[in-house]
Amino acid sequence: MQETVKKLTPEPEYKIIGTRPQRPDGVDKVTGRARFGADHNLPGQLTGLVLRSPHPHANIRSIDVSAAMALPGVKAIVTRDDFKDQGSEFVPAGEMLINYRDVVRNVMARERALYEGHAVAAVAALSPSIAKAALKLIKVDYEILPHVLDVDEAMAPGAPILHPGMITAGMDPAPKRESNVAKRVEFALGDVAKGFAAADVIVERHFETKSVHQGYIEPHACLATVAEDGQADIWVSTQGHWIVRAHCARLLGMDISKIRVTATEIGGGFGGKTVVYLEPLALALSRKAGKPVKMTMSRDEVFRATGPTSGAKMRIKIGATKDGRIVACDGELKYLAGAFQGSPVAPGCMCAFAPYDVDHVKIVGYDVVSNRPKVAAYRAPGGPISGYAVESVIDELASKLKLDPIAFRLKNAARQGTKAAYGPKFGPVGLVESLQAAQSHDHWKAPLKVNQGRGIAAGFWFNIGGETTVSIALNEDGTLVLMAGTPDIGGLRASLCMMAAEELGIGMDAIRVTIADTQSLGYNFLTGGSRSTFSSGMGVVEASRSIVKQVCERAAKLWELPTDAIEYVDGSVRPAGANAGKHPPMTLKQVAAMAGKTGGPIVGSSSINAHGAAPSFGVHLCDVEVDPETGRTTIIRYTVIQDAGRAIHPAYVEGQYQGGAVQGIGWALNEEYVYGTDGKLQNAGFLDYRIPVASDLPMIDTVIVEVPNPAHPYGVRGIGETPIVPPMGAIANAITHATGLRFQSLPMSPPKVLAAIDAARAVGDVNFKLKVA
Amino acid sequence: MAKHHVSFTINGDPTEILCETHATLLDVLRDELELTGTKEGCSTGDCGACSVTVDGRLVCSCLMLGVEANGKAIGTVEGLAKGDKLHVLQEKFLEHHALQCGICTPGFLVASKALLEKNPDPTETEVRYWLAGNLCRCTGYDKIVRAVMDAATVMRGA
Amino acid sequence: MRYEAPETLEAATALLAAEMGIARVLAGGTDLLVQMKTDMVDPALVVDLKRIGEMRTITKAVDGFHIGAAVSGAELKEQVELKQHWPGLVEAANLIGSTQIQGRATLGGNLCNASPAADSIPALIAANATVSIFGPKGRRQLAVEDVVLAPRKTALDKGEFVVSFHIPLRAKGMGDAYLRFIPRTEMDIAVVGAGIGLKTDPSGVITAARIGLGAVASRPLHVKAAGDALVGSKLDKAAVDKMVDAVRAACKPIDDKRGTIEFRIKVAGVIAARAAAIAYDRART
Amino acid sequence: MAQVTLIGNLRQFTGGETVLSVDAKNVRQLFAKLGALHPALAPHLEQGLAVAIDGQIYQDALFQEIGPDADVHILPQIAGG
Repeated sequence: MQETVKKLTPEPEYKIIGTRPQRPDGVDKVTGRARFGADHNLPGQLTGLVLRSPHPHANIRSIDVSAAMALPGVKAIVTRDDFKDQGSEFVPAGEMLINYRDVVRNVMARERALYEGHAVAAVAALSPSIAKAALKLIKVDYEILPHVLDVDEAMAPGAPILHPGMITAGMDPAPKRESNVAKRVEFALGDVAKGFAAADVIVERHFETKSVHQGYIEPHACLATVAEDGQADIWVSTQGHWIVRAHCARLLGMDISKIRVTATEIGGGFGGKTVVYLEPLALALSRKAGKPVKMTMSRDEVFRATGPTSGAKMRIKIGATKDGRIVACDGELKYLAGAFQGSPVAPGCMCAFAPYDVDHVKIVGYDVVSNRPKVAAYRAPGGPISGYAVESVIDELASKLKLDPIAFRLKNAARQGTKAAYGPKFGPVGLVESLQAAQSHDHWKAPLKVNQGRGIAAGFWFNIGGETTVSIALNEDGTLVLMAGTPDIGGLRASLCMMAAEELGIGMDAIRVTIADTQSLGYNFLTGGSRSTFSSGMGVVEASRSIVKQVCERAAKLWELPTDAIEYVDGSVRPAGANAGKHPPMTLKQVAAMAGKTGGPIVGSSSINAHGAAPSFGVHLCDVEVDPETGRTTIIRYTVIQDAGRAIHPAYVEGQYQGGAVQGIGWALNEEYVYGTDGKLQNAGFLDYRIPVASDLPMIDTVIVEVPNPAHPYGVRGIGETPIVPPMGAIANAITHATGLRFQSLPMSPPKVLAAIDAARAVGDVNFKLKVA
Repeated sequence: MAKHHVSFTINGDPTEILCETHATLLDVLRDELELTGTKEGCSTGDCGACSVTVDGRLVCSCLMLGVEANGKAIGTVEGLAKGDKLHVLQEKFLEHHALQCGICTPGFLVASKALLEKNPDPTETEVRYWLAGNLCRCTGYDKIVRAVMDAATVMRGA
Repeated sequence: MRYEAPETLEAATALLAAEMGIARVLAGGTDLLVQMKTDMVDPALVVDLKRIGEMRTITKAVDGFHIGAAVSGAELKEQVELKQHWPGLVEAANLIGSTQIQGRATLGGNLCNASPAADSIPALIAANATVSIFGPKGRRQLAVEDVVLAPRKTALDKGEFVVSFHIPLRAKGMGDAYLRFIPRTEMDIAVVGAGIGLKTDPSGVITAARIGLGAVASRPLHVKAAGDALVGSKLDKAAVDKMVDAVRAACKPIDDKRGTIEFRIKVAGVIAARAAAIAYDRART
Repeated sequence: MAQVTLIGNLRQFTGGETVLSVDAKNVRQLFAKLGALHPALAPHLEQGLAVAIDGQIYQDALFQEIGPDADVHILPQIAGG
């Protein structure tokens, strides 16, 4: 099955945009030359290791490091005493708003250990074995407290309180009692009571999802060195090195200018590398020891101590008329935030009903803390959770109304001018086009065999822009150096290089792209929110156009013509209009060679806060086969259809679609954090945290729909987040159509599915339709 | 702590090192020899990022002691390209855009090379099962499988 | 930690017997190194057995196959004759972990790691395998089902280790199979495993059957009653149902991150029935 | 005058009012006027908000122009993974 691109608007004549060239960093990555977080070393470096709480909830009465410090080869130990406390203040840095009071406590426990794996101390020593031995010599006096893991338990009256004095925000009037509910959010449109009154059919269901991890293959790693004068360098695998700099400066009380952060190649992030864990510890240890400190997490630490996304409990209620108009949507979402507030419940609420044009919507969300690691962003944070629930209910409504699920969605699909369920009106968006592409796809019409079922679901993500700096320098031989500041996590260098080459009318080979460190370029917000191709791309276009303008000016000077009498075509300048042909064209190379004599170096730069990000809608089709005797689900066929605005490099767009879909397949079928009653994580490794492997999957077909974003010079929308929103709904719906049973809890793992099958058999459920061969 | 004198070849080159007993082959490659192309994703044999060949057999270098490498021929990703010529698999991974972040790529390449040496004409299913011990979280495996199948075709023709 | 790589059985035993601290044998290392990495064990001595010739070879004799305990899964798979005789056993051994794990993991290690979920043990039980054990008192034989006593506990005494496995030759009318249930298609530990060895007469009537189960009790089980249930039948539904009941009756599983008690009991029967069908087919061809 | 809709929790700082008409040429003026109108709202306008002007969402864009009859929504800022 080959991938296709659906061009829905007349295509401008591009030479490079839309082609599939090799990525500039490709050779480094297939030869082992590319250096990731753990691949950086400095002479004399120490190994840093973290002591982590074995208890999910405990007061830390005291920490005695004297014996550990006395061990030969131990050079520094840091604990809570080495980090100044931070006041409660919400700052937009990294993903969503963060509160430095919580950040300082998450990187190093203060009053309490709030989850198993919470950092309590860190050691720097001459070797990993000495550091490990030192950890065992640190004496921590814990007073064990009762813990709480589940959202309902955490919200129950009398639950153990994680943060004494925490009063739920967003309630009017404010509650008098402390609780584990950090925040209540509500989004409303119209009058849901009125909406439901007009409904002929109403479906209301409860859903549950489990915490799942981003599962990047590269564990967190960094190398830090702080000189005696306070100048610091840190190499780190991160989605945003300016964010690392900001957090570290704040937590360590250092000037921002003192810290240079170099983003190493990054081995996957998916949102999980937008926050700091090791970085402040490594800097603090290095500062204390006077030597470079390298820290890498084990896989076990990655699972226990870094951001999964929320598990949730939800109630979704949707009403529709007989003829298939959705008239009202109502929902309640309770998201687990982990040990500190900040679950993605607000975007979860805003995304939930976004694909549909509905007049009456109400959705309430709760951000609930519990004794689990603090959640971090994970691809379309919040969206996949509520999306799964909503798409399940939509499917059930379509069945009840005896409507084709695509026709039902088309009838209610958000389109240009639709007032989004979260308020504003949509500009041009591609949901209708994506649904139509699904309808006409041969996948939708292909026959199914016994015990197989087909599901469909739609999904949405906002996408963002944000602060961005890009610089392009014209070298003296006519080649160019392009510096961007958003880490390249999946082919960004290629798309930036393509946009620059397209603008400058030259080959990509002439441009070398670098992800600059924080000392070499102005501020950049992180790679996340599907912003890097959009925002850095905007910057690249602006910087390229500045180069073109300067080149024209230099030629104008040389030819003694007005600048507007010069045109730049295909990498050359030439006199235009009345002056056409007066001088032979000059290539970029020729202008570059003269740059020194015509005014100095030619550099184009762009410093912007990129606005105009546009949402991307996707539609997934999925066929499954369910084993009636074991409850095991096999994905038989999968198709992702999504609006990309415009695919700069279609292969990497397809890659995002495929990768997001497969992460969603894992989420739907097998991935979950499993805790014991002791509050400890039982599956902190890839053996029992079961991400999909190659043999679990078919090829993932893709259709790139292109409804250009008018706010971007090349029509780009962000595309990375949306592909993880529809899979859980699509798979749940497919399993429903295979079995005749509805599953309202993720993951739909074999024991759960088999239990439902057995229950259906026991009661003679008329809907049940699996057959044993 | 006594160190062991261990000698072996890496990508054909004779190599001698002093190795601590508990050091894994992965530790030796990355920390002693600074061959950081071989990646560490889990250290428990579950992700395949540290795949190397030992006397032609595909193994996880995290699950083998450095001392066990004595007298063996080790193959790593750094040995795939010959001079300035990439291996067909490397070319095909680039051509098919079979990587996003690239951390799993060295392991996939080493594993795929071992596959094609054993089975020059694998089916898609054989490729998927052979590579099941190599985790990729970015690509959904689609383009990786295509790249390996295409490389197999080219290598058979060569 | 000391590392030794002796070249004789006697030398290996002497090292293991003399060690006062924790001693571990190293064959493929795919379990041992993980346990060391995760601080489950911190041995004072590791004895690498891979330089002992008998442990690294597969021989076919008149009494059957002798498989060195330190032969890797990948090597096992390349033994065409063994595969012809005991395809189920080879398949089971090849289900242990990934291709990479196969490059190292051994039958001896899979047995002596003493996991109730080990894939090869039910298949070895089905194949009526015995193990040859070497120790300070010399050599002794043990039926494979008697080696594992409980999770992480074997019948081996201090200084003892498994040298080789003996598996009888497959007679005409015999067949074996091993199936397991895992949530994914690869890379998981068996939630349930079932190995079946059958002997049939020329008319297709089963004259003997051995059924081994994994991951349904604190150790791999030989369920005699389940095998007996098939004897005298041509694998008809009634006999299979009886066998499945016996399998389920023998299961004493736990609830854990890999599966529930109910699920394991149920699926043990399903997997055993499916494996029996394959084994029967193989016995008849 | 621009029609301004407050999305989400902001209504608790305006006594429940969610739709307001405000005469503002840009986002900064809008925030200033809203803050003056509802002092309890003022501190919440400083961080963490996005402004949608005729459907287009802006984050941190104080000088973004607001047309005379613009349809404005104030909503929580969006990030991503």
